[in-house]
Amino acid sequence: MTDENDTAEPPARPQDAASVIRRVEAILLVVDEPQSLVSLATAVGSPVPAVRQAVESLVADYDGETGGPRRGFELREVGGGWRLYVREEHDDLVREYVSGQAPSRLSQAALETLAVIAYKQPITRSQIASIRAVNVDSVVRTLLGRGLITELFADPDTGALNYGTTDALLVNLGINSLDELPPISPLLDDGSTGFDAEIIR
Amino acid sequence: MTDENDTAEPPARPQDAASVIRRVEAILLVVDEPQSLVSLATAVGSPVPAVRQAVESLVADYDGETGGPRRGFELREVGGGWRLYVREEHDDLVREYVSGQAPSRLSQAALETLAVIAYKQPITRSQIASIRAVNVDSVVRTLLGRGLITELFADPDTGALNYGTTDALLVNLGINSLDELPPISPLLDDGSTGFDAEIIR
Amino acid sequence: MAPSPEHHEGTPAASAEAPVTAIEDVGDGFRVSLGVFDGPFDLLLQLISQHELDITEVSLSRVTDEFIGYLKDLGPDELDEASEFLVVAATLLDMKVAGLLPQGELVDAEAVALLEARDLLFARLLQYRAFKEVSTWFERSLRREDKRHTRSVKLEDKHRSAVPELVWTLSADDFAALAMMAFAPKEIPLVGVDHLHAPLVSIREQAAVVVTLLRDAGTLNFRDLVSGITQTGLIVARFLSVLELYRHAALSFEQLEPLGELTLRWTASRWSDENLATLGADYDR
Repeated sequence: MTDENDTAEPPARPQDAASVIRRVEAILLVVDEPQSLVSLATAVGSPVPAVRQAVESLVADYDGETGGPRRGFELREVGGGWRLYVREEHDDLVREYVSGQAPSRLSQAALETLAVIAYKQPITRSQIASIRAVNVDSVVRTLLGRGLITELFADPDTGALNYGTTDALLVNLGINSLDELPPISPLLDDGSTGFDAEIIR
Repeated sequence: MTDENDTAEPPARPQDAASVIRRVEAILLVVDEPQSLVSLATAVGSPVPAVRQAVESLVADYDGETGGPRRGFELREVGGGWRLYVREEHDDLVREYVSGQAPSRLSQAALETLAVIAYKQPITRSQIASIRAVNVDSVVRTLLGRGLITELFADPDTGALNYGTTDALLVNLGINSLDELPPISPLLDDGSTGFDAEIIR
Repeated sequence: MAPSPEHHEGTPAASAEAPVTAIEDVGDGFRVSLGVFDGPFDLLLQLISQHELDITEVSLSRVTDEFIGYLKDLGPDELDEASEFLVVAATLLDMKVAGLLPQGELVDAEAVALLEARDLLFARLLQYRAFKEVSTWFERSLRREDKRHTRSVKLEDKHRSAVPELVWTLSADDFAALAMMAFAPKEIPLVGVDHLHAPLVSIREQAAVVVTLLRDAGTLNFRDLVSGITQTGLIVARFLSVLELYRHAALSFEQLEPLGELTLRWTASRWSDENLATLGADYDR
């Protein structure tokens, strides 16, 4: 992500909608991570609103909503950025062909710890442990190793590390931001007297 | 690449032109290397003539000859196979993007991961991750892109890819073979409980 | 969109208002059988959380006994389920303790404190259940997304040349030093609290001392075992390590009168120092 402009002036790009769309497509074809609108805009040399429009029209176009055929791939927004995906209905086909390794599943303990971190971040290990009432060190290590959580900062008083979730988690969940996590307060509604409800989203 | 058919019958696929095209697009989106018509036909479960027709109509479609927009990418036949390429007119855009992405020095994380691979090869990504205690996916991609490591073979049981270092690393280090890597085992003796010491050269 | 607990999946009565009559259909997990209640553990928790069952009416010691019996029968494959129960068990035990404390008169500070404590326990229980239930959403989403394929292909050669040439400055020795750093066991960093407390004493280390001394001598008084030690923490750790070793059936002890001489005897027929590695793990937190 080249946020700073180089001193060298980038070449002027045509700014009509069709050209912007083509350039966005070109970049999407070579990237290997979701690209935010800002980084797409930087890459194609167009203002963010134009790029947003280009992305929106590509999404509709690939979905067959603009008169053309529905494509075998789609443009999805995950983890705060845009990326080309095989359309879900063809995933089996692709898996047979590329014979990927089966990803190893997370244990129940890891899933629950992940849920705690996702909803209560930033959170320290001892805070997680007090909710889970078990030692969570090895589970936290697993989640770190998978890149699903990350160390955020050390508590200024105690020095304890605070953990939070990563964009990779969002990508792995297929969502675009933490706001898309299901609300869990309804689960707490009954009889949650004395509960610190506002901490829970 | 699953060239041989399994004994299990593959699921029947719809054979209308639009479905074949979508499946071909799905496969083309994920492949690195140009695909022959025969291997595309195997992948999508359709006869070669139908796949040839699908490819031809995709070429025309991406070129904007069927009423839709001209795309930022094209489908080209190279070395007897078909692959998606960024349209040539956007090459400078891609080049700028790529050069802006890759710094000329490896990060500390990349260097340490490289060291782990050098001393413990063949090694899978998850094994690296468990030593480094962080997610190493993007770092491994960087090292692969730099040609410093390479995929050696897939684990027969799990299908996980094993990585090893290349001659390019030896050249950079100014040594002739991996045997000339300085030994590091004696220094691991203290506190290396449970460590697989004999694997370390 | 609250995900319903797995136990209720696929049954028509999947809502929180599941009638108690439906309990026969749900759950193949741990069941409890009490005077006032007979059904799966999950439902019990649900009823308690809705205050439909007063916790004091439920014989907690009986739940605990049945629970331990259930855990014993769990195979290694079901460890996850067991660990899931640990939180619940801990909470129940807390409740039991709260329930056993003398209740005193109707309105006094202690009773109020007790009620507050019980509410806190409910809150903890509910919070735990909420995270447990939402974790099924995480699992579903992760599994669904695992199947998705995205474009991730190598750069074409002509573009790869645009990647700036690698600047390499490390010698082979630098590289080896880096490797050592990478291989050094990574402890999740801990904060030093030495300035706040007496230095931490490792029960494991003290156990190693006890094993060495006792295995040589065969029989020792605890007094001998701690002779010359002035640091209280060390003595406590050494005593705890004796208890831990007793748990491992590595030693027996004899004390003829209260506060009298404590005689330790090494009794382990098979003892490997590997046992030390896990010893005292309860105290690790």
